Amino acid sequence: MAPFPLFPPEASTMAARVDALLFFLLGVTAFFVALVATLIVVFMVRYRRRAPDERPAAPHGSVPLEVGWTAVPLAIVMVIFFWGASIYASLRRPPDDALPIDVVGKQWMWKVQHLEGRREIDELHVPTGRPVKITMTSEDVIHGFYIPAFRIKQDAVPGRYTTTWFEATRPGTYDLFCSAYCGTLHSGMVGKVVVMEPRDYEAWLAGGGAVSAVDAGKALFEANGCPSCHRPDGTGRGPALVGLFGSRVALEGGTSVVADEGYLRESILNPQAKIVAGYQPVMPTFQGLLTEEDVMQLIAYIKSLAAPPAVRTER
Amino acid sequence: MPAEHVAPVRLYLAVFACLLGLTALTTAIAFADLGRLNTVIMLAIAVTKATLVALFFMHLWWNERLTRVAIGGALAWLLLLIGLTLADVLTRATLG
Amino acid sequence: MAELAPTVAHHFDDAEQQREAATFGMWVFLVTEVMFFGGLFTAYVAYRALYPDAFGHASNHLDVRLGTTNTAVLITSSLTMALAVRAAQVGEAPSRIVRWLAATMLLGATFLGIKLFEYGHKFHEGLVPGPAFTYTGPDARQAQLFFSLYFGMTGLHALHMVIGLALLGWLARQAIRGRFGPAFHTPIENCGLYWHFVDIVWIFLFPLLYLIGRH
Amino acid sequence: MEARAPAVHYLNVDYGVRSWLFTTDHKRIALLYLGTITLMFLIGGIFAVLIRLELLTPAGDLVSADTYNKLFTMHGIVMLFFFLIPSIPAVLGNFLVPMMIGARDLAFPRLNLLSWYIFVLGAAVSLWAMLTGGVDTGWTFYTPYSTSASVTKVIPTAVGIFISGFSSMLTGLNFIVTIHKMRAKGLTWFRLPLFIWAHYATSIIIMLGTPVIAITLLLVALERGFHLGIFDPALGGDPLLFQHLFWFYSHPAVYIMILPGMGVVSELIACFARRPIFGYGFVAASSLMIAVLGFLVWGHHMFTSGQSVYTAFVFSFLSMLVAIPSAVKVFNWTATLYRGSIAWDSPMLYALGFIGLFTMGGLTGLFLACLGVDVHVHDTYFIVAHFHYIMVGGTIMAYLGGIHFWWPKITGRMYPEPLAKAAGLIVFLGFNLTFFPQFILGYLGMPRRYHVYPPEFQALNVLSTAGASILGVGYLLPLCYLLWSLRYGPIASANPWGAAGLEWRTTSPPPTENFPTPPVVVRDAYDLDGVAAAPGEVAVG
Ligand code: HEA
Ligand code: HEA
Ligand code: HEC
Ligand code: CUA
Ligand SMILES: [Cu+2]
Repeated sequence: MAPFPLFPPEASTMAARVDALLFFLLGVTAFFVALVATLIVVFMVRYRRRAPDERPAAPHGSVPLEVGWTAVPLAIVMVIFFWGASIYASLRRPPDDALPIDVVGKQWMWKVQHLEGRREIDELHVPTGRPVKITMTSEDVIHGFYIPAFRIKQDAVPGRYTTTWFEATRPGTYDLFCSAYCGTLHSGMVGKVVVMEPRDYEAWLAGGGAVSAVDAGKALFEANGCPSCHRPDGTGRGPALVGLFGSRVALEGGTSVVADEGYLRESILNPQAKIVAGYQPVMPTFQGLLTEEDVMQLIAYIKSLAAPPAVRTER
Repeated sequence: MPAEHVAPVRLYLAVFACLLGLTALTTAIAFADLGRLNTVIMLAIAVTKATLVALFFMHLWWNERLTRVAIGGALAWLLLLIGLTLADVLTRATLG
Repeated sequence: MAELAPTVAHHFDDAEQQREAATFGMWVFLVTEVMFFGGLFTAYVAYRALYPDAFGHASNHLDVRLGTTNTAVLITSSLTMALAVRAAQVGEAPSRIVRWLAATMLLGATFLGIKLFEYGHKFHEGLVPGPAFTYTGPDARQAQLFFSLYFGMTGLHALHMVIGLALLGWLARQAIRGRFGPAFHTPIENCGLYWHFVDIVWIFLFPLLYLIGRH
Repeated sequence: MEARAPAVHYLNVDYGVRSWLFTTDHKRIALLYLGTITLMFLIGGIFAVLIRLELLTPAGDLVSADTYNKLFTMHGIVMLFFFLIPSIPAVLGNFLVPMMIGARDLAFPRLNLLSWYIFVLGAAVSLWAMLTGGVDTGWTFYTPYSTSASVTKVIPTAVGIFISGFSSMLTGLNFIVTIHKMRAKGLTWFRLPLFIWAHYATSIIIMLGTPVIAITLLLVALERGFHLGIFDPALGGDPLLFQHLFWFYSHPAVYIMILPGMGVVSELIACFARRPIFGYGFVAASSLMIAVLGFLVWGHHMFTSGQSVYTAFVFSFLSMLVAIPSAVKVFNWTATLYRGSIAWDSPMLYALGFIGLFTMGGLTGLFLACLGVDVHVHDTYFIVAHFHYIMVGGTIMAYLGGIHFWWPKITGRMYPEPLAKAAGLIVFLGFNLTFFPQFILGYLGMPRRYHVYPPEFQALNVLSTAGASILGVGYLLPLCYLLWSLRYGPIASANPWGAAGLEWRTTSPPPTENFPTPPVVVRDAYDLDGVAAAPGEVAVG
């Protein structure tokens, strides 16, 4: 039989935080279980029935006691809530400088696209000491992107992007699981996360020789005729996409929206949903013409179209 | 519960007239462009109509309080379901 | 949902308790009905909030005249239903009770007839979700969501109407036999509550599906 | 003194299959339910045994992946919808609610019978679907898997559950109306036994929640069968909307499963400690609090699903609050023992086992309600351990305790006490051995619904399977000796435990009308005045 661990490795900055909270919760649990169990056993023995016609006095109840054992658990759960919420808040807010990696889940494999070009299946290579932001979606049903050693998990939902992030701390190889039930080979939708020293990671990245996501996106951009409308100088029928990412876009109808990955995805697959102010709803949908991976590469390309600050403020 | 109430026919007719009037009104308003107000007014009219039916045709007005509590509870729960679901749907975009 | 029993059943103390139990029971049943439709209303509100334009466009494909007519028909049927209950309460002749019930049924059937006509129309226009959906507006996909909800909500409502009609038919039979009078009319009262409830559902469906987002 | 059975009681007023199939007597209907759900438990148990056997080794060597997926789905569906939800309410509740409030029957006896038929129909449809192909969506039916990817019998299974939902609504409706309208003279709300309070709260949840799961499953069936695209992401539909609707029912449903058990435990503790429950009013109110708060926390099943961060905070916060009324109950039960006169009869041992295991299960629920930790343990064996602790360690313990406690009332026979104690002990030990290792597995990261798993998880899985076999023996034991007692058990007296409830103030088994004369209540619940000092006789007064 294989060696059997009782505790998972801690391999991300988040792991230690989650584990600290776990130990607090274990302490609370142990305390109350022990308290209740001890009291029950002691009372059972101490007050066991000695004569068949024994008649103990009826309890009178006690409001202070009731208030007490409402207030103490209340205080404890508030600690638990805020502690847990603070971890969750960090988990859901990736650092700005995080290394972006795209992941597409599909029955039953994980497809990974590194910005610089390497693609892998059921493997994920990441460097230590650098936050990594995973943007994910699914081509079919819901999958769950789960790395126990990092204590992170996020469902990949068809039709939209979800994100998670981590910063690996220890080189090694860790499990990658699909946690959300997705059909026959759900339990086979597993992979490995290989955490490397930054140097090794750079070397690994360079080793693939594939085109980068940005270049692939640029090729798709041209192949699908986008430039016929989206010219860099904004003279086409569609708006210029330079500097779009991260800026605030004014929409038809007076509202506005921040151009994040989700907005870009929607603009390509469902262009009529949000119309940029001052433009006609003439852009055709590319739903069905592009795969989820294509869309992710297009977005990588659009994101790379950084603009001089002047253009940005103009938007 | 107090003895069962028999409502006068005139009351029923009045309620009926109100309901028809409100129906006409709401349809008319649909064709005027009042922006967001359109939806608000139409929902307000629907709520009014439903209340009229419930109070008079369904005798809620004369019923014991328990029935009002029951149906009020159901409406509160429905709003809860819609409200919390909508809270998620509407604030999801600002993730991150 | 009432137990039909002209005399006091063995487990009740008196007729008063029996009647109270039946009426309260009916209202509790309506609570479940509210939540039952509630699931659909939640879906509707969520999608309307997500895709206001698509839903607005799609709703323009519904016929307001037919919708308004149907609303009026249903409201009138509620009136006749209320009068049927009243007739039983005050002890009018069975024939008069039956007359109001028959009027209610006729109006209910008219509603369903109009609805069926509308459905047929949608079918020809290719607005039925699924492979036959041929809508080609700017947001055809979300429009399909709208029509899914349209058919889901009105279909479920129509199903309730059909059940209501069956109940009314049964009531009419009982009424002819002179079963209802001032002393006992719980079934007619409870079916009335059901009928009015179905009317109320429509009162909401009408603006939500036909009106909002028009012009 | 030798107890004598009454000459005529509800079991022998009438004979023959028809007298059972057309009965409107709530007590007989309770027994119809008892038979049906016991069968369901055995079926669900067989699925569990197969699951545990498959997981004995890391490789998928016993059954294929598809079969495994069907096994845990059908295990979950059968155990929840066809066993645990009806278990205490439809059996003990049906039998006891009218008796405890001094009524002759439930308000709508024919609807009550109808509810059983509907239940049987729903179960039959679902079982038929399972036998002719099975279903593999998980008991949660998540879309889009259930609507588009699965190739199994999703529609008939969902329809079966849809149908059985009406059965639980009819039961809930009956309870609510009966408790409101049919209490004996003098039985005010604050004299009601806590069992009644618990069932009242449960019924409220049933009435408000069950319709939503009904419509949700209907929509799944329509989307699958008729392309009505409500949740379809390809149309811009939102898979999370399904999850909202599903959990709006299914989280409150867990309280449908636990509240009646808490009601049973309150009765057992009051009887075997011989004193009213400490803080009666608080325990009663906490049931209602659970019913209300329980509806506000459903999103805690969706912390990693991509729901809005803000609603996640809200749901987590409210989930913390819902733990408080449960804590209040546990502390009040414990305080009741203090200075009581505690008899170590088997029902009491089950009740005390309930408190311990429920505390454990409930506190691990806090791990899950806690956002930071749930992200890691969501969809792992930690969840599996949490809910088995509450549902198997909690509710089933309470259910067994209740069955033992009221067995003499239901059947007029006593069961063999030493065997009952042994069974309780075996269940307790087997249970912990089965499910405790799963907490560790979960934190290690073993995902649930896994047919094969990495070899380093094997040791703990072997422990779990070993425990399950002990547990199985523990469950089969009562089945045997309770059946045995029907014929050979000693005749039970009217009030063998010296309990205070109204149900003990009539013969065992009771007559069809429950009481020879309508009882009039003059005392609070659990007040033993007027109950014969030594157990055995019908009390006067
Ligand atoms: C009867 C069933 C039952 C009950 C009663 C509960 C009760 C609780 N459950 Fe559980 N739960 C399930 C059945 C149940 N659960 C099931 C079936 C699932 C999985 C569904 C699936 O995905 O398949 C689940 C999943 C589940 C999740 C989702 C996890 C995930 O998927 O990621 C969460 C998250 O918050 C949760 C929380 C809770 C909480 C906070 C309680 C609370 O009500 C518990 C309250 C009790 C106590 C707290 C113990 C008593 C207290 C004391 C002795 C005093 C000390 C107290 C304090 C310090 C507060 N449960
Ligand atoms: C009331 C609810 C209930 C009950 C009682 C149980 C009881 C048991 N459960 Fe269950 N379980 C669930 C509800 C329940 N479960 C749910 C909701 C799920 C989630 C499903 C999902 O993911 O969708 C689940 C999932 C689940 C899993 C996870 C599967 C997975 O995720 O891959 C496991 C694994 O160990 C498990 C084990 C057990 C065991 C060992 C028992 C034991 O307690 C069973 C003991 C009983 C017996 C052993 C029966 C005795 C009978 C016999 C031995 C048969 C003899 C036959 C004849 C005489 C005819 N259950
Ligand atoms: C027929 C012309 C046309 C083509 C071809 C076209 N677009 Fe567009 N696009 C538009 C117009 C017009 C708009 C502005 C109106 C709107 O929001 O729909 C737009 C808007 C956008 C936006 C949102 C811009 C903003 O400022 O918010 C993005 C992103 C985008 N398009 C990407 C693409 C991509 C990628 C392709 C190719 C795969 C493409 N478009 C092809 C016309 C076009
Ligand atoms: Cu993919 Cu599970
Ligand atoms: Cu829950």
